Amino acid sequence: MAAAPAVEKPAEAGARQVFEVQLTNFSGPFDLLLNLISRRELDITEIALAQVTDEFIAHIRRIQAAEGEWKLDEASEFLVVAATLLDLKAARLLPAGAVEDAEDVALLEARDLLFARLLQYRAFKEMARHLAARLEEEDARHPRDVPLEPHFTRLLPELLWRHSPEEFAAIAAKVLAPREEQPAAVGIGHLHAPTVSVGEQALLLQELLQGRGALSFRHLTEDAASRLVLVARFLALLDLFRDGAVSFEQAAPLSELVVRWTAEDERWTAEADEDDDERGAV
Amino acid sequence: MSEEAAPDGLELPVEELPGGLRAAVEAILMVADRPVTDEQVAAALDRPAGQVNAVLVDLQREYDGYTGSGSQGAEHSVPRGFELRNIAGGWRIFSRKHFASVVADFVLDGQSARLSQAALETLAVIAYRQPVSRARVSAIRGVNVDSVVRTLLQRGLVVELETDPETGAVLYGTTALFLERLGLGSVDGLPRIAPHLPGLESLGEYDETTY
Amino acid sequence: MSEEAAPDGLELPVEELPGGLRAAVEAILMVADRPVTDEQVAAALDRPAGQVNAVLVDLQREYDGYTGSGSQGAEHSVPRGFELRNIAGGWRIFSRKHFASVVADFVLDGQSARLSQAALETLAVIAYRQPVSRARVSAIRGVNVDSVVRTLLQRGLVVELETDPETGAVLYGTTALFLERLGLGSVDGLPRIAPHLPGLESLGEYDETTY
Repeated sequence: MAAAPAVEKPAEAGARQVFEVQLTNFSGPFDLLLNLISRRELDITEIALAQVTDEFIAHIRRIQAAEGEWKLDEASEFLVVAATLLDLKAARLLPAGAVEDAEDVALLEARDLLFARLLQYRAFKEMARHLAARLEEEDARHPRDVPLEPHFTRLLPELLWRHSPEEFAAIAAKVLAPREEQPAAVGIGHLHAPTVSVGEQALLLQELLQGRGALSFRHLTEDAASRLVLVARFLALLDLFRDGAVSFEQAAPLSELVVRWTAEDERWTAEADEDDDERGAV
Repeated sequence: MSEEAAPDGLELPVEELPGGLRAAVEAILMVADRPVTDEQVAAALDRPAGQVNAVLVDLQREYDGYTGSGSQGAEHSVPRGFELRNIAGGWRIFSRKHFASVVADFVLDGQSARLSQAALETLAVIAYRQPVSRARVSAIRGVNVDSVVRTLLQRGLVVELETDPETGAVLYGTTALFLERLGLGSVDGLPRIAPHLPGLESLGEYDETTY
Repeated sequence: MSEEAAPDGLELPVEELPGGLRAAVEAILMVADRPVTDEQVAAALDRPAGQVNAVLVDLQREYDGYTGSGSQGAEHSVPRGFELRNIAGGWRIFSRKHFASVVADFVLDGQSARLSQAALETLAVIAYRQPVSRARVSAIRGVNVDSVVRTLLQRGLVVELETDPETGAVLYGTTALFLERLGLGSVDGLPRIAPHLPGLESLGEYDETTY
C-alpha cells in the first residue's frame, strides 16, 4: 500500500482530533466506503469505485495512526475491502485488453461481491434511517401506563414467598456478579465450523493437481464438505494463480473452468505468502 | 361523581350498566399497562371477540373525531386528546401525537433515550433477518456488534430467541416492545426491504460463510 | 382569556390544535402516572389555573354523562367507561366504578401468587443497589426491566424513593413489606455479598452511559 499522506502526521493532539472525527463519521468499512462514494456523488453500481480507493486507503491509514493498533476483526474487514478496491484500481490502470480472461473473471467476481455487500449494507442503512424516523414519530405519543388503581391492587393474590435471606442473597450474588467480559474482539465460540485454512487447502489442491496435471474447478471442489471449505478452496486457487502456480482455461464464458498446475518448484509454499495473514483462515 | 352506582361484584350484564359494553371496554383500557388483544378484553367481558373488536374499532374512530356509528350522533366531532391504537398485537391508549410537548412534563421517566446510529443499523439487520446470529449481523455491518447487541438487549428491543441447532450460536429477534416503540402491529408491518435490494436472500448466505 | 404566545417548544398555541385546550388537558390526564393538580396542568399549558380548572371540571362532567357545556351538544349523554376524580387536590382518570368486576377479571387474569425468576432477580438488584434507577437495573440484568419493576411496585415490594437530581431518573428501593417477607428488621440485615464485587460500580456506570 502507498505511503501514508504526510499531511496527517502532526503532533499527538492533532492525531487525536483526527481519531475522533473518524469515529463519528462512520463505523466499519462499508460505512466509510458509502460515505466516500456519496461525497463524490458516485453511483456505487459504477466502476467508479476505483476512484475512491486512494481515499479509502488514506482513511484507514489515518485511523490506524490515530488509534495505534487495530482490533483484529475490524482490521480484517477493512483490509479485505481495501484489497479488493486496490485490485479493481490496478485493473483499471492496465491498458484495455491487456488483462487475461481468468484474471478478469476473478476481478469481476471480487467486484460483484463487494458491490453486493455494499448494496446490502446500504439497504440496511436505509432501513435504519426509516426506523429512526418511526421511533422519533412514535416518541411524540405516550402510552397510558399508570399504576394499578389501589382497589385492584388489593385483589392480587397473596404473594407466596419462600426465600430465606440467604437464598435471596444468593440470587443477588449471581445477578450482580461481574458478567464474563464479553470479548471486544469477535468471539469464535459461536462459529459453527472449525476454521479452514486457505494454506492447507492450497496444499491439498497442489497434491491433486500435481498428480493429474489439469482438473476442472468442479472436480476440485466437489468433495468440499462445507461452504466454508469451498470458499477457502476458491481463495486458495486465487492465491495459487496470483503466484503463477496454476493457470486457468475456459473455452467460453460460463463453460467449465479448467485448472492446470504450472509451477516449476516441487513444493509451492503457501506459508511464504504474505496475504495469508489477512485471509489465512475463513 | 354524583351517582353512586351499583356495588362491586354485581351480576348485571354490562349491557345494562350505564354506558353499556362500550363503556365496559373503555374501563378495561384504562387499567391496561400493555397492549391488550380483542381476546383478552372479550374474556374479561365474556363476550365474543368479534363483538368486542367492533366496539374497539368504533371507539378508535370516535376518539379520532369520527362519530358516525358512535353513540354521540352522526356528525363529525372534535378529536379527543388521546387515541386508541392497535399495535404490537393489541390495543392501547396513547396521548395524541400533537400534544407531545405538553405531555412530556408528566412522563418524566421516559425510556426514550436516543439510539446510536450503530444501534439503529444493528436493530434494522436483526429486524429483517431474525432469527439471526451476532456473527451474521457483524458480517453484514462489517464491524463487531457485540456491545451494540448488548445495548439493544438492555433496552428490551431485541431478545435471545433460540440457539441455532447446527452451530450453537444464539439467535436474536425483536420484541413486542420493539413493535410498540415503532407503532407497528407486527414484524410484517415493516416496510419491504426488497425495493432497496434485489437478491438479498442469497447474499445473506454469502455473508455467513465469509465471516 | 389572557392567552399569550406559545409556550416553550410548542409551535402552535394549543387552542389551534385539533381538540384545543380541552384535548390538551385530556392528553395530560391520560398519561400522567400520578395525580396532577390544576397548577401543574396550567404550568405545562401556560394558561391560568382558573381556566384549566374550568376545563377539568367540565371534562369530569362530560365523562359522567352531563354534556351541558361540552363540545358535544347540550344533551344528556352516555357516561364513559372512565371517570375523572379529584382526590386530595390532584386529578386522575380511573376506570368507572361500576365496571369494577369486569376490570378485576381483566387485571387478575394470569396473575400469579409467585414472583417470576425475572422479578426475583430484579428485586435482588434493587435490594442491594438501592436507591437505583430502572436504567441501571436494566444494565446490570442485561434486559429491559420496565414491566417487572411495575409488577414489584404493584406488589408493594419496591417503591419510588426519589428522583436522581442529576439525571431526573426515578430511583427505586425496597419497602417495609419486603423486609417483612424476608423476616428482616432493616436492609442492613441482608446477608453480605460484597466479596465478589470489587469492580461492580464502574461496570454499572459504564453500562449506563453506553446507551
